[in-house]
Amino acid sequence: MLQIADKTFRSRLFGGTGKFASAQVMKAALDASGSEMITVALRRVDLSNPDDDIMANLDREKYWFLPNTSGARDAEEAIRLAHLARAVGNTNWLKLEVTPDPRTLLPDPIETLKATQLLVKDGFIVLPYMNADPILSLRLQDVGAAAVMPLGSPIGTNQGVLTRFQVEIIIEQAKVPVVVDAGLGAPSHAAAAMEMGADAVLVNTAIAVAGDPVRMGRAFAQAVEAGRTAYESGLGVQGKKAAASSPEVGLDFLR
Amino acid sequence: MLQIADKTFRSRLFGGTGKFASAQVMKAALDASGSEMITVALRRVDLSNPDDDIMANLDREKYWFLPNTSGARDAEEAIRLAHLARAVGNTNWLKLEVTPDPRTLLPDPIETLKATQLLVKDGFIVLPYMNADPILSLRLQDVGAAAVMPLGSPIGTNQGVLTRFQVEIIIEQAKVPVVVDAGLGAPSHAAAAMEMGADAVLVNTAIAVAGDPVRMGRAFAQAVEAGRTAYESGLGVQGKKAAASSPEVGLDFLR
Amino acid sequence: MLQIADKTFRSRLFGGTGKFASAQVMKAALDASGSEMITVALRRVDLSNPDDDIMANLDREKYWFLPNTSGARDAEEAIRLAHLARAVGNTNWLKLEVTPDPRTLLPDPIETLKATQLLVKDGFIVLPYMNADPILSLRLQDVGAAAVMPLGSPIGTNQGVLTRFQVEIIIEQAKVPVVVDAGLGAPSHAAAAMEMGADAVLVNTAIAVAGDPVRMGRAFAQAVEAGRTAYESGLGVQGKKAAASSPEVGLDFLR
Amino acid sequence: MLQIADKTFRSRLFGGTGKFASAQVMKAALDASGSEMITVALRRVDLSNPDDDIMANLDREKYWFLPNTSGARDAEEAIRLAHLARAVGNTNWLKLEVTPDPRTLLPDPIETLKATQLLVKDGFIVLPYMNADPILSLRLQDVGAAAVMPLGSPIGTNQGVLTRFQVEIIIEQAKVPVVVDAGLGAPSHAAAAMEMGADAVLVNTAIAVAGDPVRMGRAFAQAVEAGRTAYESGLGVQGKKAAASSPEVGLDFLR
Amino acid sequence: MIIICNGEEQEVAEGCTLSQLLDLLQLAPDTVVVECDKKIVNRIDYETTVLAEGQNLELIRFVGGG
Amino acid sequence: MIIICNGEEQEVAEGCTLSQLLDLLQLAPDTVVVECDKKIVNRIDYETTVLAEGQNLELIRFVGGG
Amino acid sequence: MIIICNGEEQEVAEGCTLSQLLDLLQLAPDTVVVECDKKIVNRIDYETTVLAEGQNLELIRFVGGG
Amino acid sequence: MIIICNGEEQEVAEGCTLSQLLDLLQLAPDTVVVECDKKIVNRIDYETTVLAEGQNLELIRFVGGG
Repeated sequence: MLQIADKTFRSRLFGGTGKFASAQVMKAALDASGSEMITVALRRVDLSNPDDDIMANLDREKYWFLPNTSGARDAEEAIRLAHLARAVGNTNWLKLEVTPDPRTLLPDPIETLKATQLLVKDGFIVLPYMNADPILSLRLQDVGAAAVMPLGSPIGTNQGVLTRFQVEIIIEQAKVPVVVDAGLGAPSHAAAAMEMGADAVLVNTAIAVAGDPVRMGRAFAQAVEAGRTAYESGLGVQGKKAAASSPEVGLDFLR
Repeated sequence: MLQIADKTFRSRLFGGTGKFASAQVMKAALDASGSEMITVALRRVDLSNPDDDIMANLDREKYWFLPNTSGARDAEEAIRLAHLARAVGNTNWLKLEVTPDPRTLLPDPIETLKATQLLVKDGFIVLPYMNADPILSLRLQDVGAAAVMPLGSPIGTNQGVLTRFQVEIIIEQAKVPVVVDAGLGAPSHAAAAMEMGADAVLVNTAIAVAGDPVRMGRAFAQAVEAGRTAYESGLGVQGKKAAASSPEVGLDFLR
Repeated sequence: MLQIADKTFRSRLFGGTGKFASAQVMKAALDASGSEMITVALRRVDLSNPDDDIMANLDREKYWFLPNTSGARDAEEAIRLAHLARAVGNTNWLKLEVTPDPRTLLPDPIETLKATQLLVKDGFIVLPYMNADPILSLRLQDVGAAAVMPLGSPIGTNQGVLTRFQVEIIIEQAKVPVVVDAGLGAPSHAAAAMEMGADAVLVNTAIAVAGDPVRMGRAFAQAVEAGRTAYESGLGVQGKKAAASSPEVGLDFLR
Repeated sequence: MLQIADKTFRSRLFGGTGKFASAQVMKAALDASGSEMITVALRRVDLSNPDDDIMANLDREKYWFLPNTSGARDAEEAIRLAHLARAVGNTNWLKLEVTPDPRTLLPDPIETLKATQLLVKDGFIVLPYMNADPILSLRLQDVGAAAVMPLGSPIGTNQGVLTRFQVEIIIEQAKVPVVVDAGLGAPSHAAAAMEMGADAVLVNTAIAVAGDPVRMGRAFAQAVEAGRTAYESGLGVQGKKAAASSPEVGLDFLR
Repeated sequence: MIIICNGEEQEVAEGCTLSQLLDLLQLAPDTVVVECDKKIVNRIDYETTVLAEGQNLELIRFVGGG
Repeated sequence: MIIICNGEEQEVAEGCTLSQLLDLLQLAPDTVVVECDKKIVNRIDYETTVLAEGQNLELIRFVGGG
Repeated sequence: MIIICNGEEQEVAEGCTLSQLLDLLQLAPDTVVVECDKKIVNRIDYETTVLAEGQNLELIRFVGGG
Repeated sequence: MIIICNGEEQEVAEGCTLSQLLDLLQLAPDTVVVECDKKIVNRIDYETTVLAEGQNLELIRFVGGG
């Protein structure tokens, strides 16, 4: 079982709630994915559409909410969003996102560390979204991050784990859970991250924009389990030299 | 459901029976893998050990046997093994392997096409193991191969699908099922092959030599299902440009 | 120096003559590339444009012509083109191309081996274009191919050496020169092929369609020399563990 | 010509001076590499070997010295080394390295930014070695870095540019020169970095530990020129679909 | 009187409380958080918080995000 | 008399049949195939196939393979 | 009379030789190869090869290719 | 008297200057930098810098590095 802070999770697949065609599709896809922790964002209420409320659609007994600070461009904006999240959601859990550049949506290492430090002091359970930077990962865990969330590739690109060597180092050195986030575009990408030893993965776009989000949610669930099981079961080593899978003896009669 | 020749299979994972530590482990791992079709090789009986008989360990009602011609170095040797397989196994199904070079165990395109042609005429259901050669694949299907089995990487290397671009073309052009064989070393490799549109994969070494072959068999089963489901559900396109998963509106209050 | 059949070449970059914007650009680019061997194709004379003659533009003292059989879909068509090439060019050198499928322009292993065998018997110096198939490579050299030309990726795609593991095996086993052909889209691709131990590379599209074909020709020339020199000079091994390039001693004063 | 701060360089290959078997080999290899800027480290004088002095071996008219702060684990240690470098070398140029973890020798984003800011204020020309972090790159240029030096892969691993997508973004956004540093193990790696649009590369281990460092130095020089020329000449686009390099017309007679 | 609600002018009655505003806007109090002139208002104070001319309110809630 | 069985000499009685040999070797007939001087013997003929001096038998069966 | 030249009809005079045809078409003999009814004609025979009604000629040369 | 030089004890004469020490150690002044008790000494002051009992000197120079 995965443990983050004082909570344990059976599922190692965290779900995002953005980009779904409808609340119905979102609910069914999250259900199929088996996710127990899901991210949500904070935005102004649409006053012309007061009933558009995600909390009305999701059972908080079933899903542990992980509010994110998406949209924050520096530590100050992120901290403001953190307090709003705590007030509306009655939760001190937070996926910290500080992305100053809307072109790349890549995280700012300096502001992310600064905000993590302050929010941890303020009692938040902070899971920072970060570039796949092994040294930054050590520093974030030193200031009290409950987990680290290195990116596989830029948000929404579906390119998979392009940061393989860095993520391998992060996992090897981590004392807190490592959750690979962003860019996982196919179940094989999620399985590969888990085989590397990641503790969990977060997937949103790849499920939400799939032709059939519900079946894709299920596919990711299976792939994450497969990857984790493989990691625990001990994968064979890769080599360059061929090695027969059938016996090499008992063939004399052929020659 | 996967159909090859006149048979249908629920599972798209074919299992190999080589390299297992014991018959007990093999049985449990194949069971966990959910495989319905399994490969076997032909060798001289070990007269000092007459009870060492794989058929005694495997229920042929449960597993469809696919004898291979491993060890054959040319068409003639392969055809001789094919007839022995038919006699001992009462089956006309055959995984055709013609590998002249024991250093690489790579298949011979010329002898493989020749043997396929002759064996099909002789009433065999032939599934040839082949290099990932799209033109050869077209020719094999033209002479009546029931499926084609392009390699991902050399046998036993666990390197995954190094032949991606060729396999993609083979799948796009194939009129018979495409079974990716050889080199699949992790569930993520199998899932990736299925996401590309492969009809099935064959895995032996990666399961047999795993730390825990039984759990690894289960992991591959899940990964193959995940990859197939993802293929059928429509994967999102890969891009280089980041795209937010949280809404871009409703943030004015932050600035 | 590179030797093929009875000829030696200083340059290990072979040039193609297709797709250039003009004869002038072609001449200047080939000149900049330092190529000593160049490929040409055979086509009907354009009767409305009788002066459009590549041989008028290229000094055959300077460039060794390697006529190709592009367009041939089987051995018979290739052999017909071979005889036409010999008659028009007074040369028995031939780049054998047999590509039955215009969608992929990938070579046919069966027809390529057949045509090589017949043309070698007929006195041709045959350099067959082939899929990166190590076993086929052994068979082609056995029937007398003067060199083998495995593809890096499909013609004109500029994707580089996607067939790395196969080409590495081909080079390791080859008794004749290995010329990596097709798909080399950048100087770094050509350098990588040479670093693997290829004896030469053939480049056409990447130079002909470059923004500045003349400078690109020069760039490929340098990259091929760089890659060859690196191969001969002994590249350092790749590792995963970091190793300092500055001394680890003499720092006590810092701590 | 490459310009950094107020200096221009003809060569876009920067050389390292560590790990060479002898001063003679180093001199000859640097000479062959055509490097105009070379890195040096700072260490205690070996009192038992007072004549062991790199400055006696290198002509400072010919080579622009770029002292590094290798060994520094935080900003404070780096700044101390910077002042020692300025005093001994009469130069305010500095390759800033802050690597707290000797296991990975990866740079610390926080301390690197802090030290850059302070050293720039203090009149240094700072070229920081950094993880391939696009946001950090923007911040370093904002505080006055004269260039940024993102890593391709960990120091001394010869793995090439594993950080491709990040380096592409860094180059696209940079207002100062981008010098790809660390992990470039072969000329093809250096050429690839230059083709991406890097302004220069720094190579040490791959040349110093080569079988023949002098020829390898020359090979890197050619590869860097090739890559830069290709970048300036406009590389063809990569595609998946094959495109013939020989004409598709004029073949009717064959069919 | 006029207040600013999520960036737009909103007409409310004199003495209108925050909870009355939420009723007016048909918003369930426990699904939103309210910032009044940049300060978060505790839910328990909605009843007793009387709005004043020109106050700047932000009504924020959870939406789908990754 | 002596026959060659999987490459090794095997002593068998005069008039020994193939099925008797399989009994002797403790091999279940339906798990092996027998090549006699390179020709496959049908199972139904095991009873009636009498072995002769110097014959070359190959007894083949399925083993684990990939 | 009419011959077929690279797939198109070509009017030539009775008794026209291959070298005369090449002159007519402004083609340097040493830059082309000629197939006459699928058989390659040697250059030395161009002078003496007299064309006949309905013959099928292919004139082939080198062009740019990869 | 005894000073500490790059971490090791060094016997020098009373009144010994920094430039005399460098001579003693056979070090060309312009190839090293000297830290005396953590403060960098300017080259122009080498002549006039008289060493004192127990001072901690660091003599640093450039070495090969990447």
